[in-house]
Amino acid sequence: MGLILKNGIVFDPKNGIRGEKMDLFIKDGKMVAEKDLGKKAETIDLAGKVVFPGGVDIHAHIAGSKVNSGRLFRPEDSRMRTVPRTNVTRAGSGFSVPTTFLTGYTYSEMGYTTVIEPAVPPLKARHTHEEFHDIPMLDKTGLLLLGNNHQVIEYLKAGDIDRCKEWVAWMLLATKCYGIKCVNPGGTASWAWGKNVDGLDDPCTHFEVTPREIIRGLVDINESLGLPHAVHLHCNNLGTPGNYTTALETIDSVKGLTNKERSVLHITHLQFNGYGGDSWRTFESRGVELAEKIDKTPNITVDTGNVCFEPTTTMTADGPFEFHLHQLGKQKWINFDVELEAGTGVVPYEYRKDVSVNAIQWAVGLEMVLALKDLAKIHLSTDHPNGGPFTCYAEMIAWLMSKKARAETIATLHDAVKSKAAISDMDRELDLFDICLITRGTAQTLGLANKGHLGIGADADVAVYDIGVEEKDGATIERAFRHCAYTIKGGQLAVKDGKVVNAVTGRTLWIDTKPRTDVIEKDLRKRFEGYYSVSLDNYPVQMDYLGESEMVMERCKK
Amino acid sequence: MGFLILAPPIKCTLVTVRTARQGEALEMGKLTQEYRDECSTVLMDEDDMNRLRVKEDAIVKVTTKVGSVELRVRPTMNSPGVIAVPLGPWANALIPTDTSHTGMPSYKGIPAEVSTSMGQGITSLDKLLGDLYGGA
Amino acid sequence: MKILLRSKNNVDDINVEADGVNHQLFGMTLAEIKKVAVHEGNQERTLSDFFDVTIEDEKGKGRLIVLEGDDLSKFKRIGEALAEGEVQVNGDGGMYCGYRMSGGRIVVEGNCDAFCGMDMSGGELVIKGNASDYLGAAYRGESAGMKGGRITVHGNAGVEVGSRLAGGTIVIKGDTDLFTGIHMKKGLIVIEGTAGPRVGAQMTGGTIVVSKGELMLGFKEGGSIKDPKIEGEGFSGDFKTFTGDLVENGKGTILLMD
Amino acid sequence: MAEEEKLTNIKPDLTDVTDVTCPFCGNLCDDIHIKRTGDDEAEIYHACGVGYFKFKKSITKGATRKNLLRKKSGDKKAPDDAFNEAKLDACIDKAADLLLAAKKPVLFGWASTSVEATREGIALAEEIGGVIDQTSSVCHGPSTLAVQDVGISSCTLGTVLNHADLIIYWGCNPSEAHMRHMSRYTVYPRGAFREKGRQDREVVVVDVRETASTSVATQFIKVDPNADYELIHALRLAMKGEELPDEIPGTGVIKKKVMKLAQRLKRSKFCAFFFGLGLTMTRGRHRNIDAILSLGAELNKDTKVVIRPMRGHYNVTGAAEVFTWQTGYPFAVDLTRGYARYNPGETSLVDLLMRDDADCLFIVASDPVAHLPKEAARRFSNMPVIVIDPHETITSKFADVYLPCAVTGVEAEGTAYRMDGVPIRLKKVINSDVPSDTDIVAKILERVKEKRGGK
Repeated sequence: MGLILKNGIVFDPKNGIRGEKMDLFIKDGKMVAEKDLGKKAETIDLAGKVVFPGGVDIHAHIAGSKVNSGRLFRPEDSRMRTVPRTNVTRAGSGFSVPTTFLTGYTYSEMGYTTVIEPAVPPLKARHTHEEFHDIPMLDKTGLLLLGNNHQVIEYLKAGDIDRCKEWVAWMLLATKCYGIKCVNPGGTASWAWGKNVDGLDDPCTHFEVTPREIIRGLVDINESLGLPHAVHLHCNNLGTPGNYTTALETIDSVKGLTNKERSVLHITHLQFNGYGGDSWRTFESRGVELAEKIDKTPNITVDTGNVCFEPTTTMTADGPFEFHLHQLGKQKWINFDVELEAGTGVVPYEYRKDVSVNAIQWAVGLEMVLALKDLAKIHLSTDHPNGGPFTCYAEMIAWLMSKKARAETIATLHDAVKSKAAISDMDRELDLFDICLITRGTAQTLGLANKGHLGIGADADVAVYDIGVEEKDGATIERAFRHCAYTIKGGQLAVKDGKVVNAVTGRTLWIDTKPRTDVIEKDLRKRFEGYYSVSLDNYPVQMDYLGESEMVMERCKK
Repeated sequence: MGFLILAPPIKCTLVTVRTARQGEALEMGKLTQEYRDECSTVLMDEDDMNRLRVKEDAIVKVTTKVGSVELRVRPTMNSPGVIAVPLGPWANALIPTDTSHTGMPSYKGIPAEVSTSMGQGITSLDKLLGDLYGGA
Repeated sequence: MKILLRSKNNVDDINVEADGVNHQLFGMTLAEIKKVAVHEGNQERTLSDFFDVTIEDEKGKGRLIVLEGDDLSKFKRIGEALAEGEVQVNGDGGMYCGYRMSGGRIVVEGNCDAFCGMDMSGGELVIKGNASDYLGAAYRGESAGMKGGRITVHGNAGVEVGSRLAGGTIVIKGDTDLFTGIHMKKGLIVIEGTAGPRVGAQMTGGTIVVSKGELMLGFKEGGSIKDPKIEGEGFSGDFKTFTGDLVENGKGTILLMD
Repeated sequence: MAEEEKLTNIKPDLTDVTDVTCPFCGNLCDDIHIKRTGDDEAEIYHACGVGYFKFKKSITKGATRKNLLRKKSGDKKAPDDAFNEAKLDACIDKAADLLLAAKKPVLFGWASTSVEATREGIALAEEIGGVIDQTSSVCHGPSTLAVQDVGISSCTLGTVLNHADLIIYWGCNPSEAHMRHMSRYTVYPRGAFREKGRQDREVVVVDVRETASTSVATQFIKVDPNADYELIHALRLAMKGEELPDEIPGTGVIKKKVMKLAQRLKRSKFCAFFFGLGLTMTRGRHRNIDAILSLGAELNKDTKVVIRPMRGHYNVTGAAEVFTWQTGYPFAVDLTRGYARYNPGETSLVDLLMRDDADCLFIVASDPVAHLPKEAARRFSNMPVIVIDPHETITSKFADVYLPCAVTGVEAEGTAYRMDGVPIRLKKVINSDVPSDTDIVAKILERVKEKRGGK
């Protein structure tokens, strides 16, 4: 049966629609033209309500071994939020690291329909897929940690881009992941010896390859394989005073590399690399400088990694960073090195309004957006749960849309935010089109052609918010974006009045990279027979694990 | 044969353990003779055995505050004061249930006493299971 | 107002969770109190399924809930989140008595089961008999446990009394078991009997006053002190001062009676 | 077939299967080769003794496995002649009835079956409002409590293989409990940065007695029972440069030995600790683990140190993982009120039994009556018991309903997580005449839902 969404005020940046009252038609999970609707159709009247494409989150840690470690070692976080089962939904718990079911339900309640898990350690990809299986309501896929992969680094050191390319293709297919993730390139590899790198030209331990060489090499490979998404990079020196220079250098490091469709480098949670000063005492915001740099540089996109003032759980594949954080705050710490591939850390953290550094971090993330001219280049994230749980997006949107809401918050923050950040003087207020762009434009950056818009042929993922077009009241904005009037996922009504009414299944997205296995067979055998603790036969994730899936891209061999 | 001279009981600490043979027997089946044989064994320091005046394969009585069973003794080296019983129904009869509210009973480090047996033979599995019927 | 809950002594084995028995009852009518939900495993029941409920002195200023019966230890979570008024348990208290309480007073005439006074932030919990394990302790994984209030036990207490204590006072008139005050950060624990082994292990702050007991390595002996006063409480006698636990670079204090 | 799978050896016919994962211990060795030589014969290569027997027993089909129903439900006075053979459907029906009648059923086991089975188990527990616990609560549960308190610095076993120059086994005996641990992952293999294998590594064993594992050690420290906490505490002090007495009180260990170990730790470039039930089951329980994890964390300031519990049952780690991503907690999860709660000591099997705070037991892939303290095991006579296991067990003698199932990893596929959290596919190497436990639990869940009529 078809579905007619009538009289809504539609925003669809990709198709240039800026708040027009129009009707939308859905059939068999797709947006269709009215004439293709068929005879039977149900109508929902959306008069006075705002219609967005389903939200696409480009960077949220929602599944896999690192996320589950966060859940496992934080029973106190699970205790903070418990949701009983209902006739349609499973029970859930967790404030900053919710259980799989609750993750799906909560995102859906906020109008999100696609989420990218941005850090899959290859050896544990099967785990990520097992959790995907248990996340309802969402389409999802993973980005594969490759920036510290020993074989990749060795190939790059030898300048063997051809083999490296096939290795990357093989890894992506074996793990059924979607793109290349690179976390603190060289740094996490050094962490296997308890060390780190301190900048783009600091060679990593043992291999003596620089972060710059790794980034450049992976971008080359990404382009040559024609992958849908850019290289997704977590910069070096994350979370340290003065690190905005690393971000600027990193942006420059891919000069000359271009792609017509999308960026070649996506820098994630840039807020965490937006700091000036040379110590925690002199710590200050460089959000505005970063925004200017992004506006000037073609083929770069970023997501924000905003922070909000909630108790949360930090987790990254940046092993040395998490150790550093543990040393600073003496909170409990999980570290996990994955053989030949990656390393991760998890530490609980609470951003506090009365702590100067935290207040400035809050400003950095918002300034980056407010100072940026071309909002197609920036996407909203909290690097869930690092800057705060994804449930804070609604609050972020309120801050971006309302100067008054910002001023009210600033009044409760440590005074440093006034002198060490520009936010207090920023007047810009984003409108709904802008919000739609920074939360749905992600699909463009990800190369997801059927997502993030409502044109004919798009996936029928739709979010309906109960909000006035001119709304400026922070609390009202927050309430509207936290609890959707309706969410439609794959053409099915999933959420009504902010509550899940139908626990629909989501799909796992993957790409067929068609690796030329013959080129790397010798190296595969050497790695697996010598240094991996599992056999080559047992490494690839079988298609069985994907459940409902969709192949988004097939590699064209030239 | 002379008179049986009973040595005084030996105070020691009981640990339950996994042994390779018990693992193998477990996979063969808990109702097999191999499993019964392996799990009804106590490993005891050789010097302690000498003090108790028992030789390998003798039957000894092991007692803790919750019960006692008769087991076949086998010697181990250099573990004075520590006896080991493979995990299984015999060990269970010696383990207290207190968990100090952690979920975990003390399967290791239990004060115990080993004495010579008056010849009733190894406690049978049927007897041990029989004790469990009828509930608590 | 005095609310009398007389147990019907009809709890079979499954423990009953009575987390609704706290100050909220004072704002209710008799009929409402009777209907307060309690849980017997997966079955939702009402307070009146297990108690005869009566209200005495309805107009009186006092705010008191009295529980009577032989099987009170089968009722978990009595006085959970209590903020004001008094709860009197005329018998043994079940698990989590006074869990997360922030004010008011709970008196247990008999012994108490585990996890009593866990994550408490204010008020007073008095146990006239023995307390079990995890008295005034932190919930699993929580970095800070009890933050305020006072617990007094007339008898002995079990393991992990005041783990991760972050404020408030716990007084044990008898002995304690293993790990009293483990990981404690602030506040005061007083053991008038013998402290169990590993007292103060991994503590980083706060004070433990011990009459008898052996300290672990990791506590550096300082000077002696006579009739010390800590957190407003006075103690008479000569005490040796120890600082630790050095394994955590701790700055906690143990006062051991000479 | 996807390109990457061409390199692998998947053969649909089950006569010669390589890279089989062994479903016995937390090592989850995935290099077993099974070559069928007859209907119920096979050659089994690479497996340890226990693994060998596990495969051999499953391949050598014994008597037909039968579904059993107790003749007189509730009558558990005697072990013999108490059962009737029954149809699968009748057993499923009875199991559903018993679960529905219970106020606080406990679903226990899960460590020796697949994640897929456990997934169904959690859904069932949620549906009926029960407690779900796994063998971890009487195994490495204390390790989990300690991780929740102070965290853990850890890694996959391959990282140890490639990097470690110092291996410390504390309170465990891998030679008898995890037989290929040393040869596959830690002591003996050559690694990417340990090219000389054994010669590039030193081994320290700490235990209360000499075992088969202590003979491998470069240094063996014998500690008195129940004194591990004091010993680790002293080692932490030594690492901080604090003065120790000549003998560490209560441990039976002299200062010299502690200082020697401290020196070794300082010298090491990559040290891997492995600890076993010798720490979790003795006095202090999770606090022994707390101490060793705290030691490990702080050593990372100077060198690289990782720690791993030696998890026993082959998928005890996987059970914890799926428990955690579905409920937020790794074991001992109380779902009686429709949402998850967790507090081992209250919501764990032994405590529930000893408080008589349970009224039905649903046991999958575990034999608690054979492994619980006697007084706890006696409670199995007090209430209805449902057992799902490949073979009759000591616990099934106390069952009201017994349902045989396929041996996961031999007769049925599934997923298991190695002790270091690496998920590995369990293969099927022979066909089974009975359904998998995953299917049986799913059927019971379905029946329960039918009977409740969507209530």
